[in-house]
Amino acid sequence: MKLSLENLAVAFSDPQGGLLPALGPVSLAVGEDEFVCLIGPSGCGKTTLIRVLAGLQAPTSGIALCDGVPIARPMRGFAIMFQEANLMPWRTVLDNIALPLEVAGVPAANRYKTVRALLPLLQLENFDQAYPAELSGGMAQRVALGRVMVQEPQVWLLDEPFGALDALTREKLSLELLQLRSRTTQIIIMVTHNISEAVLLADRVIVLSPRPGRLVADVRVDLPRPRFPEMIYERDFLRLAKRIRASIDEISG
Amino acid sequence: MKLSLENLAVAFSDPQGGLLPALGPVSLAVGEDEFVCLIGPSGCGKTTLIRVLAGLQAPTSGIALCDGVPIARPMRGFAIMFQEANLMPWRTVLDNIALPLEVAGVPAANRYKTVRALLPLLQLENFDQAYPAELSGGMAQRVALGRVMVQEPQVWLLDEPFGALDALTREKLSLELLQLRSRTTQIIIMVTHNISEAVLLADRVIVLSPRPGRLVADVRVDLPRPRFPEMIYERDFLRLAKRIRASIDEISG
Amino acid sequence: MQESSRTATAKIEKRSLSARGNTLRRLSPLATVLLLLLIWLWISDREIISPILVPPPADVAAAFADALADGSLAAHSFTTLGEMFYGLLLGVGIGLAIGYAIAKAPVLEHVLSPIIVAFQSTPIVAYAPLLIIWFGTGPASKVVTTAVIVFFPTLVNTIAGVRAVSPNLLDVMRSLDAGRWQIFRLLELPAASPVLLAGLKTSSTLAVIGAVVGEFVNPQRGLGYLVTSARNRYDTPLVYVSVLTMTAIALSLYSLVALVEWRCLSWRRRSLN
Amino acid sequence: MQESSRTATAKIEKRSLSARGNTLRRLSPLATVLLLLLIWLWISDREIISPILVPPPADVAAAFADALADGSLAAHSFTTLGEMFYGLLLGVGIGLAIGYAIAKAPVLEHVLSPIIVAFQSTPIVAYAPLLIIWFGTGPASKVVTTAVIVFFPTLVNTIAGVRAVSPNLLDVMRSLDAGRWQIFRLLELPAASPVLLAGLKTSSTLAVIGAVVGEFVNPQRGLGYLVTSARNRYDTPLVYVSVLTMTAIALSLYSLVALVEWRCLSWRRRSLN
Amino acid sequence: QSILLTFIPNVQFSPFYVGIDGGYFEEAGFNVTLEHLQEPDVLDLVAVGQANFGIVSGEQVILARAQGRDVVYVFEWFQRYPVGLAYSSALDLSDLSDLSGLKVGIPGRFGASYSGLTTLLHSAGLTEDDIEVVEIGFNAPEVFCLGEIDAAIVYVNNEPLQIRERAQAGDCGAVADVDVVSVASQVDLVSNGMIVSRDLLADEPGAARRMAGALGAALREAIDNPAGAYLTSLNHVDDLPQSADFVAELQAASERQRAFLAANPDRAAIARSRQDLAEALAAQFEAALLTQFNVLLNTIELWEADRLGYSDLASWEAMRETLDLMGYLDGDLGDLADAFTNEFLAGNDG
Ligand SMILES: Nc1ncnc2c1ncn2[C@@H]1O[C@H](COP(=O)(O)OP(=O)(O)OP(=O)(O)O)[C@@H](O)[C@H]1O
Ligand SMILES: Nc1ncnc2c1ncn2[C@@H]1O[C@H](COP(=O)(O)OP(=O)(O)OP(=O)(O)O)[C@@H](O)[C@H]1O
Ligand SMILES: [Mg+2]
Ligand SMILES: [Mg+2]
Repeated sequence: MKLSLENLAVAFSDPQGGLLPALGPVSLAVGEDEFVCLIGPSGCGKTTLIRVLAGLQAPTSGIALCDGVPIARPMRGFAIMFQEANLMPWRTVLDNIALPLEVAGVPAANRYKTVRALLPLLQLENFDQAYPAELSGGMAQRVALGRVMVQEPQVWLLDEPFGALDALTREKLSLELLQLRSRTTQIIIMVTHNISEAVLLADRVIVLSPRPGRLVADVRVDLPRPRFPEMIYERDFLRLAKRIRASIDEISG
Repeated sequence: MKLSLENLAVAFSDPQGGLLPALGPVSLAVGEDEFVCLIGPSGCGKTTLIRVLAGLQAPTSGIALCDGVPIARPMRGFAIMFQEANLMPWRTVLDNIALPLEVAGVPAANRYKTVRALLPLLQLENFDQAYPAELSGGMAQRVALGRVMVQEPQVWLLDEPFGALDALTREKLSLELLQLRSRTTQIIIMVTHNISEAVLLADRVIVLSPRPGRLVADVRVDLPRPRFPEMIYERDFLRLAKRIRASIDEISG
Repeated sequence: MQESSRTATAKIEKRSLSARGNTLRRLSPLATVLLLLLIWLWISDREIISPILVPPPADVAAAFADALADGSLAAHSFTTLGEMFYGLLLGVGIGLAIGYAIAKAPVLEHVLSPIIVAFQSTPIVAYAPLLIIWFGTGPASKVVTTAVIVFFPTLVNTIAGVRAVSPNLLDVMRSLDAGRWQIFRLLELPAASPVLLAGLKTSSTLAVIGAVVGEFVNPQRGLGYLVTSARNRYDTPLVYVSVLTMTAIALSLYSLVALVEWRCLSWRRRSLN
Repeated sequence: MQESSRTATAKIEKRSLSARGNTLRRLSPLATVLLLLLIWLWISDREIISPILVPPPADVAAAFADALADGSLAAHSFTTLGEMFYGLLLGVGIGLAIGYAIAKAPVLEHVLSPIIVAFQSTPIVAYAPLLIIWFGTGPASKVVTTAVIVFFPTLVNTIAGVRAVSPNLLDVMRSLDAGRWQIFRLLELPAASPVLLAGLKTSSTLAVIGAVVGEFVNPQRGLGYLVTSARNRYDTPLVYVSVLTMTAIALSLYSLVALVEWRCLSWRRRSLN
Repeated sequence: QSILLTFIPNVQFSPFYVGIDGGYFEEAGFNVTLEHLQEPDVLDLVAVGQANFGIVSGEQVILARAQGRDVVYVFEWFQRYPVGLAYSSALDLSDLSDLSGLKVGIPGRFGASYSGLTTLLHSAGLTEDDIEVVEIGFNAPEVFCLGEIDAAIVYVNNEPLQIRERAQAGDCGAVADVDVVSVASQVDLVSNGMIVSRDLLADEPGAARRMAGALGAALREAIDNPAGAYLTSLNHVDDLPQSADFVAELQAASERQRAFLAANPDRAAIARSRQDLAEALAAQFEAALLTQFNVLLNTIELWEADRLGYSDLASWEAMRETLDLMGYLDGDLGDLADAFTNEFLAGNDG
């Protein structure tokens, strides 16, 4: 599977009744097996970009393609993790994670088995019967991550998936993500504000300008795989991180 | 103003009908003018602690005091910024930030003047008439921060205030916070997952254990003030950061 | 490729056409009324239903002109409108107050529900004599009838609306040390307004029924009286005139609530865009 | 210091007492009924209101026993219950369907509201002959009367409930490529259920009125007939018996909805604790 | 075949129950079911051919004909107008003009009650402005007994009984007994009877005759044997007061009456037999058990005539005059003689 954006731009009607350019135009091609991290200032259109790829937002101009087919609605094999947890308050943790399976028609016994196998990884073992209102912010985020994992998607669209997590949990889950990915070919597009995290995880780090977000830097991360947290002290790592930081500093003039 | 926690513990009824210890027991004293950062794994009770101090959550045992008076309900001079933005969807950005002033009975003209003066700082200049649904995640968080700032509180209770912000905006706003504070005496208690941020900002960094959160480390940050982002490359800074990181690694064994 | 850009273009166009859309929206109820009129014309022209039961529109128009000219329609309408107005005021007011109390203190629901449901479900004929004795034969008894029927939808929707207010936002208000009234005005009222307004829609159309039923039981004047008396004189066109007047009143009230809704929920419309 | 720990203790106690609280909750409606009975006894004992209007409870109990013994009360009640059941089925079913359609396509509201409001606000006397021609003099015409009155609250609350569904959660469902029916079943129904159930509460108590009014227009049997007949014979105790039976039916229906609500919203109760 | 009646199943409809159970309708070729509707609905449904037969009051026929409903009144069931004015016996109303200044309760300004009041006032040389009209719905006994009104327009066969019962039980305030002045005692107004549509007369001329004959015979039986009629009504009216003793007594009385009738007694003797029965029962049973039976007896007085079903033009004209007074007649009534016919009554063959 390959994704490509061609002069993609999104504008919203702004409070004054005019048009607010929110994103782009952006052109970008993402290959078969790439892990792409998106970095950019708040409000630059990262979420908007992710939503276009998820088929939830129609572009104002330009186009998003998946294997040459325009993305006009949610596509098979894509899964999105929203910036907010967006859990259903009337469903338990178990049922929230199992939701995609239920929609796909998986019988109850099977889907609960699948989800329960996932809980230790998400560190939610004893909370399968808890309701979202009984969770901490980070726990809710992990449930949302579980809801994506359970779909075993080919394209992961992750909007700040670890934003509410502490450093340790964050590392653990991102390494888990790398492992999952090493087993099958998957595209991952992930928004993050953490440069180290981006360099540690990604094959490419894309830096966007302030609103409307345009492509400012497209940094290829050529560190060897598998990667480990200890790498952040290595020279190459620091060089890449600094380069990215530099391009961020640049755009904000 | 001084805050102190004495053997404070909070438990919730858990899904199985038993009790889930969420926090503590914790004992802690915060002086007149301290900036305290709370660090701890996801679900360890940081939010719960903040809510107890805000008078929104009754402790199960122990007590929280403000100048020796038990905190049983929201106190004057305290302002809390929740982990979620918690904006009113039917109010514009302007009106959301102005809400505390409206509750306090400030006339409309005055409160809008105050809020408008705050908008550039929050980088929300052109969004005063936008509704929350039209904001990005980071923008919503900044509105919530504005809602606290406008109260000019003596005690700031901030639950991951910069979680959804990019590194640059984050730095800018936290420095702004330091400046504000240098002018009057204020207590700030702030939850963060970012160790550098904690060291850069705080007088003390408190590390909590996994649930139920207990005090694991209470690190005094004796770096000189005023502080600048460049300090993160200094020896003393790195030493403190490492120490905190070590105590975090320790608890998760 | 074409498909997606079409979607995009459609979206932009939709926005620029919103002015025209508004006009259309405003005209569509008129279109419906016109369509109904045409169906009516057709039915009575072909005598699909006997003109004894469904008189031709022209006859009804003539009866309408007469009733307007001699001022009787206006007089009866004013009577009914007055009963409705006070009935709504009373019923909706009490419904809001009790509903709010119940939402805040759920025990009350268990204590009060037998009384409330009894009130709601007892057909008025059963207590008509009590009504006449307590409230006289004047408009008061009709006001009470209206209030009783209008009260319930307001009540249950107030309960549902206020209970659904986000606890997170309630925490925000509490942290600001807001008083009860402020919490109500700044949070609960706007948050519950979609549900409250739905209750008000039901209440406002039931108000017409309430007043008219009151007038059936104890007919003196008003549109309910006019229907009964026209029906008893086999003046079907006049029956139609009074029923259509009731419908017009109900529709106006409903539209009024819909207008308030439109205003109150402008934020939601814009957010959903 | 004491204050805060008292709060804490209270909170813990509340939890351990929840079983007792449940029993209390269940008993409180009974307590209310008992209280009403006492007031009634007192009124009729002191003859504060003439026994002509408010007969003593003993007389009503005797009339109740008689009506039970000869099976007439049961027979009339079953007739009315049957009409209510089918009326509710029809009215609530159509209300849900049209309400859902309107919530999803707001233009429909403008197109349909004149028809719907007209239906709701037209007093049944005006179209009684048509009703009888189309639906006969059997129970069908009463079912239709019931359906008409029950339809509206369901409709407006369905619209309000479905429209208030969080667009974020709708995005979640859309991203999962869920079908219309899945979105309805897994998201819209549970999200809208508090408001839907409020509508159902109104509908279920109005159903009694609908059936009884239908029986007034075309009385053959049923509780509406029983009231009229008792009224005509000035058999006030029997009037009370039939009215109290109606109330009991309405209360049962209401309780049924409240029970469903209690089950459906258990998550909210636990979340709020 | 439906016969549309007004009101609700009630002992007052016993002739129809006798007609069904006694096989009169069947003999005439009708399989009858009874439906109860509001009076205007009855009339309209007959007018549009939805049902063949309906029972309405004469004034409705006049009003409806003025509005283009071509129905014909073929059988006058109530020979006497059932409305009257009830007042406390303490009040002296020997001259009706003494009504002036009193508070009179009336269900509403419509229907038979209003026609009745208008006629009474007119015959006393008064108008509505001379009295205080209070609209009380169908709540006369309550409102009257609570002393809110001085007199009430009532159905003479029913409400006075209820009020009297209460008065005698001391439940009626200061009122010890009531007197009634009936409209019929002042003016002969056309009352309830059977209607058919003009179309039916054209399409099936025999139907009206057969129906009128059957109804006449059933009515006669009900008048002559009230005990039997009451027993028959028990099969049709769900909640008529009854007890085993009472039913047994009525059965015995009905048998006795049958034997008595076999001897072809004259009408005066039959009337006396009813009186005797009433007195015998009153001595034997409590009042509550007897009210509906007494309603039946009272109603029979309103039915009784030498020629059942016959209505004369004068009573129609009197009714028209009343409606005119009320300002109800604005349509084109046409010839009043078209409104009714006696040609289908037994003894009018050909
Ligand atoms: N539904 C909407 N209506 C109007 N404007 C919108 C809407 N959604 C987003 N915007 C605007 O588009 C711009 C980009 O928003 P977006 O959510 O994509 O930013 P982001 O890069 O994800 O920011 P953040 O890091 O803060 O989440 C913002 O200025 C925002 O105000
Ligand atoms: N209302 C509640 N009912 C039941 N349990 C709760 C409730 N609120 C919090 N908890 C539990 O209390 C524990 C601590 O929650 P808290 O929100 O304080 O964590 P936190 O330290 O803020 O975590 P995070 O960093 O993920 O936000 C969690 O295990 C959570 O499940
Ligand atoms: Mg975003
Ligand atoms: Mg938290």
